[in-house]
Amino acid sequence: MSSTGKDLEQPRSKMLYISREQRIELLIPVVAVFLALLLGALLVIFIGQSPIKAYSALLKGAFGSKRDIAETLINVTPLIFTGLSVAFSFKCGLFNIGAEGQFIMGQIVAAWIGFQITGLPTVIHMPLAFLLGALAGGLWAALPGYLKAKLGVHEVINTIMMNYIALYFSHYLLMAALKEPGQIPQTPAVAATARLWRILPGTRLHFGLILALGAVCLVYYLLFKTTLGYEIRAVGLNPHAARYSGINVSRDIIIAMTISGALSGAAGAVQILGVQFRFLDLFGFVGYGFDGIAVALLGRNHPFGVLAAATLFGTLARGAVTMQSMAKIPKQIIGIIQATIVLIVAADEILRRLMKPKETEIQGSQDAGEVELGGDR
Amino acid sequence: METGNLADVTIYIALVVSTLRMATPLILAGLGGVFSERSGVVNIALEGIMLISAFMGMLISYYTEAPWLGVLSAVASGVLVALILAVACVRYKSNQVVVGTAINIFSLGFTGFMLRKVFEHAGQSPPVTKVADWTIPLIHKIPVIGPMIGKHTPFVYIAIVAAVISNHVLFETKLGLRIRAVGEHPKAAETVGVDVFAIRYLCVLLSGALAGLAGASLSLGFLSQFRENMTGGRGFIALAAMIFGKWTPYGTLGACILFGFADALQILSQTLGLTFIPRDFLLMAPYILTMAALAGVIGRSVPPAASGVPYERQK
Amino acid sequence: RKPQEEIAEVPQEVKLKAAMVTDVGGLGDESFNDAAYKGLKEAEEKLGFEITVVESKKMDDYEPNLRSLGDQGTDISWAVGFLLTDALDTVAPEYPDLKFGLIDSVVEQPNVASATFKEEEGSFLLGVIAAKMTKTGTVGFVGGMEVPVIEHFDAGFHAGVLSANPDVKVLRGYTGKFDDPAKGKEVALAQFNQGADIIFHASGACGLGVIEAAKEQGEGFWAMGVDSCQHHLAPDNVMSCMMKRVDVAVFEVTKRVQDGTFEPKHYIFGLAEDGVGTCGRTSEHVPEEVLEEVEKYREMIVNGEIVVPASFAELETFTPPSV
Amino acid sequence: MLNKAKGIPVVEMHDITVKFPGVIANDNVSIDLYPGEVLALLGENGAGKTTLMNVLYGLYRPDEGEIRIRGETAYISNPNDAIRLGIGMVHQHFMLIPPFTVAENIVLGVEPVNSYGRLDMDKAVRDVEELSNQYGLIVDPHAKIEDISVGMQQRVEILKALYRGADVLILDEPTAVLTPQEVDELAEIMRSLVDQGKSIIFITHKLQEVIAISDRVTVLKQGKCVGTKETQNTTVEELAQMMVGREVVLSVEKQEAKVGETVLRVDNLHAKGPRNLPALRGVSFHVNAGEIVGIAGVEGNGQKELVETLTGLRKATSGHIYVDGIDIVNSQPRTLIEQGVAHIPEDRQNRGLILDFTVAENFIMRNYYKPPFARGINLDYGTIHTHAKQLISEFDIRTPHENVPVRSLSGGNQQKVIVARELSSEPRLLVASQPTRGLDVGAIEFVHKRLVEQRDKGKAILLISLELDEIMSLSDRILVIYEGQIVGEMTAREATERELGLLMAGGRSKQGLDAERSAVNVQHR
Ligand SMILES: Nc1ncnc2c1ncn2[C@@H]1O[C@H](COP(=O)(O)OP(=O)(O)OP(=O)(O)O)[C@@H](O)[C@H]1O
Ligand SMILES: Nc1ncnc2c1ncn2[C@@H]1O[C@H](COP(=O)(O)OP(=O)(O)OP(=O)(O)O)[C@@H](O)[C@H]1O
Ligand SMILES: [Mg+2]
Ligand SMILES: [Mg+2]
Repeated sequence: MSSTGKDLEQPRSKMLYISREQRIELLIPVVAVFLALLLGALLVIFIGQSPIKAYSALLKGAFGSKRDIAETLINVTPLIFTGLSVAFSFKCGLFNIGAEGQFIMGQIVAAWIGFQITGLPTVIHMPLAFLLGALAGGLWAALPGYLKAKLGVHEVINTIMMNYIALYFSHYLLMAALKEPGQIPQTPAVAATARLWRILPGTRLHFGLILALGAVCLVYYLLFKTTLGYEIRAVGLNPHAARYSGINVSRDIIIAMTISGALSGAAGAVQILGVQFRFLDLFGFVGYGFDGIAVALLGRNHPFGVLAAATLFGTLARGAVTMQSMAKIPKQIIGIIQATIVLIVAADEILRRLMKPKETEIQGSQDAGEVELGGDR
Repeated sequence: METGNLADVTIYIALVVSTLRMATPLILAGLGGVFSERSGVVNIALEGIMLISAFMGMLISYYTEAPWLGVLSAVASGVLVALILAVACVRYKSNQVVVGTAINIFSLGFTGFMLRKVFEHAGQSPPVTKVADWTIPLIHKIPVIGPMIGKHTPFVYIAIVAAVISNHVLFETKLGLRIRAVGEHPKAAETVGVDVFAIRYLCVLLSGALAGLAGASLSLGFLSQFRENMTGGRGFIALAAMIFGKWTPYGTLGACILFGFADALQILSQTLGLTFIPRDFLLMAPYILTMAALAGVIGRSVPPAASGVPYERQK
Repeated sequence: RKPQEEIAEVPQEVKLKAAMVTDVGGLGDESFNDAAYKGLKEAEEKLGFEITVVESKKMDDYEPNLRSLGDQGTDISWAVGFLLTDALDTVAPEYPDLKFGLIDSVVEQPNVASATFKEEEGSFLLGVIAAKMTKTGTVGFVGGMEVPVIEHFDAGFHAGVLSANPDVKVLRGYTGKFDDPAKGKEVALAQFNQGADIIFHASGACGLGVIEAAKEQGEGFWAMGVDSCQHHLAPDNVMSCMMKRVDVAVFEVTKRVQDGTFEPKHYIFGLAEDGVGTCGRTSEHVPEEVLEEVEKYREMIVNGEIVVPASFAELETFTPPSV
Repeated sequence: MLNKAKGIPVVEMHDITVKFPGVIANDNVSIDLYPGEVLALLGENGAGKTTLMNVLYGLYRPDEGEIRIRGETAYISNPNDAIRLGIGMVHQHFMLIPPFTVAENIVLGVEPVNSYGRLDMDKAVRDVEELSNQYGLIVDPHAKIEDISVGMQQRVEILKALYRGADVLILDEPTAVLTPQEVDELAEIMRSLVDQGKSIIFITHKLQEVIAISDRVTVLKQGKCVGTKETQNTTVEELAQMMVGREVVLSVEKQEAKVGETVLRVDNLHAKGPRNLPALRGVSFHVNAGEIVGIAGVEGNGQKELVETLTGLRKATSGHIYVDGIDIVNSQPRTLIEQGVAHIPEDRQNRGLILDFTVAENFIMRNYYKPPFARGINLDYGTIHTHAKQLISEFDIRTPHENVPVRSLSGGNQQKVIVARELSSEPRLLVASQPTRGLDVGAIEFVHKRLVEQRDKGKAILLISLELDEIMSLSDRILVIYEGQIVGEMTAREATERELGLLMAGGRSKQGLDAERSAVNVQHR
């Protein structure tokens, strides 16, 4: 991408050189988080609580102990998947609002494979349940992809519709076929052989995190290092030119939606196989899919950006729990903080203007900035 | 359980009435979407704006016991939230979907937070005064038609009238011509002296006002209280209806009515005990029907060319 | 963490802690979460507990939320709702010195008390009232989603109607949600339109819409509330409510933690235990003779003469008793 | 039409300076325009012509300089100011709204309303018709822009300016997209406008037109004013020299063609065009290795459909296309690429390039999936960059490096990227559609040389162009297309402009054409 160009433009000594532009780029999320936390603090004061207590609870909850960190990462894991999912579709010029429904399908299928099949060794059963869960999400997204590619029906409508269909369909499947006997609307627990390995003793942290990180690398590789990624980005930027290039645009739209859906399905699968171990009836949307939209956009639809944004969102979500239990702060404040961060990062133009000195100063101050930074190293 | 009598005309009256009721918030929000997108700004924040407006409308009605004042403040708060979208996306050229998503997240947090702060109660507000139903003189006395359209919450009529006015504005006035021009080719519009930014601001704010009405229709029209997340995805459905309706007011109206009808039919089928279809499939029906209609009949819909693209003045 | 005996010795200085984790419905669900909160509140006011509520946003929050309470040495933590069954089963053994309570489901652990309710028994009585009170010969039931718990209400209510007057027709509708009052209202209006004049709901916050619908239809149209007393929402149009005393269960068990009489038991709250039943304001709209009839049924249920069906399957084979 | 400087100039631009980040687009440029004259503005791509005119029209605000209109200092900060001062502009890239009708486009911004405040489209249509008759600019007020020819769009643009009462008209490269006939018509229109007291600033890259149409000419080079000449007293060669700063070879030099075997054979091809109407009606011809076959024709006679059918972008309804004897009709674009069919599309920004991809990525658009650029599913960025650097230097593409997005290149350089890509693929057959549209003379010379070079290497080249000059100077054989049929074929040597023009018009006289046009007009009343 064009960032490599910037690097080439500035051959520098061994010092890590960051241009003023890039520094502003990096600073924006930091400032956004800071301002959002400030707003959160004001709200905490507004309800008559101590912001210091609130935020120390947040920090303690998110990073206070090995287990807290593990819980934070558990929160981050599905967000990485759904964030990647939405980002991937965006790269192909598609807006997958249906991550939520694909997530549900991933959950129910992973749970089903997990409990239905027994006697398989872990090395087969676990990947099988995970992959089929992902596949279910993929197929759920493939339909709107197909309708877009072949009939031109806007994917936004169909993915919205299919969220609701997934909600009721999962309920139907559960009640009609998959429910465990008893009063609780849930499937039987998945077999031990289908569960994701715990990767940090004494915590729930599971192999799904590794899978998510793998997915980040895989999506990066796929998008930027392969011919398929080239095609998908081409279709996303200019479908006419893509067709002229001999790219099968319809096919790529279906593929991109399927991969996007599979990533959301994978999110559902890891939640079942790593955390919940069974599908519990959903009484409404879980929210990972919708959060995925924010994560993708906050991460500028780049896999590594998604990773960072998911980490931020997951940390805040985890912190919200301890803020409630330790500092009695309502969970809604975290929503407000998250929204503020997204808003400020999106409206970065405003910050950019505030942070940029007047044009005449740029030249002089840039050199000064370099020296300063060089000295630090 | 026996099946109801399908020859009974009251069933059809009920169906129409129920359809109109359920379509109303969708129509209002959908029209908001039409204006915004016609001017080139994607408004995915409809859901959030509705929610905040539903809350503010309830709050003012709670304090003043004047429901119409509540409606007014719902509209005002809709405009205010839309202003955030407008400033960020028109003035500062931010990504419209991102800002819209942020507003949606914010609205859930904000209303939940305020509910607890103001009423020290989670979940829902206490009941407030809602706007009284309107009875249309003469018409409500006509048999069959009267019961169908003669008496409703004012929002039903407002929604229909809003659709008619929107269509007029968009296709028969010079403002409408300019709005559509700005949404298709802002630079061309600017070269003939149309103020692209002013039009976009206007449309986004109008979109906020309409979404605000949609929110008020929920908390002050159909119900008389605010409930957390009471919009329940209606903003997204409205967005879908707008696309379904090919970005036209009447198209959107039709799509919303179709959606409301499918939902009403679903509820009626349950009530009549038509249980040969699993209930979950009945619940899915409106969504499946929408998809089928799109795939089978409507097909391709092309958004305004500049929708979603921030406009930049050259120098 | 202090062993429990130690705390019992110094009740004045160190406040006992009680807390609850909601299910995804959260506070304000107009159902068990709210009722549990009420019980907890009572424990704060009457018993001096320090209370905390942790609302769960997602299913996978249950475990960490319970742990977070455990880590703070909460003396009794309530897991509210059957969805938390697995989570509690996992977490409770990690804190053997602390106590836990579970609503609407059962976990067998040495430090867990479970409370379940016979919703069908209370619903039965409302069915009797509805059958006796209807002027149109048609009553309705509005459920949230078709899950076993809601089936208890549905089947119980139906059986009650059948027993009191087999000629009364029962309409049935589900909203498919628990949190959309507008949907609840629409389903209720459809039933009113089809001739129902009394509608019993078990649909969480959708029920707000059911009550709104009755209020809007005006005199002669009734809603029946659920879980807690919902009369205040529309005093003239709420006939009765099916009380599910989650608050009582929470309060009583929490009290036992203070008394030191906590037992890791499975408490079943039915009519006999006053864990379910009609609300106190039922007599405002229901005449004496009907209440007497209801009382008769109550006694038959309590002494086992009537076994109230708790599912559609049981309803099929249910034969209305002759009074 | 010798309009010597008379009275005060209607427009004076003094020492205008416009800076863009990194570029000084106008550096102390001064021009003036007298009433009733045509001033030509000449300069290479990127010389600053459009920028200067955008300043005059209020789209850009200059960093320095002064504008006077009819002797009075004017502050033009937006197009409304310019319109009020009687300035109208026809933009290089048309500023028309495709789904709107002609009338809607013309009245946008100054819409007539009736007493109820309702848009009065009937009046708009009447106004447009009136105006169109007054100036002889024939348009169909009810037609949608997306359905009409570029020539008519051009007239709509001029009417737009006139409708606003412009008496100073800026025409930015108005002839770039017109057929010779249309250019003639435009010249006539311009003359009649001038006769009616309008003044015109006219930007073009075609020196012949400057000589034919203008009274005076101002030449810009790299943002600076090189000089102003009376058209009378200058020559094409001198202007070219002023513009480019070196001698330019204006005619194409080429050897006799060494014709090889047939590469492309088109047999009775039928295809549909816009609104599902037949656009190709039995086209048959062939192109041999080592020759350039030009297709002449007025825009909208099936050229676009022919090119698209030949390159797999449009389905043929019947007929055959053989490349090296293999029938490839209705194959996917990829199959044709594999068959060695290269394609320079007419719409470079929408089809030929992915503007947000880097230059390097654009170079591999049509063969990214094959070695050496791909190994299995992996892209080999090392090779891709080397390849890009090589093409950039070989084709003299002006770009800082290969990793900038193509969007940031000038139009001429964007076109060079396409040409470089298509020629470097070593095709059997090259379909070149409008390969030099909008390029300056230097760039045109370059592209022409490359095409001839390819021909001499034994490639078959099919050239589609609206510019007769280009067709006549490059082609070995010329075909004329009219209403979806090949109506004439001749060798370049026997072809005359007159004869070609006649065939392009369907073999009918000009009067016949005009009659037909007004018939179209009547149809819609
Ligand atoms: N909006 C802009 N931002 C930055 N640079 C610009 C912009 N517009 C024009 N330029 C630069 O200004 C210079 C002059 O451009 P201009 O469009 O005026 O050229 P031109 O003479 O019209 O060329 P052409 O013949 O290609 O139309 C070019 O170097 C161009 O890159
Ligand atoms: N926003 C912009 N930022 C930077 N450069 C720009 C911008 N807009 C236009 N330019 C530059 O302005 C120049 C002329 O732009 P214009 O749109 O007139 O291109 P063009 O006429 O198609 O070019 P050509 O005449 O060479 O075919 C180009 O060099 C282009 O790169
Ligand atoms: Mg130009
Ligand atoms: Mg140009």
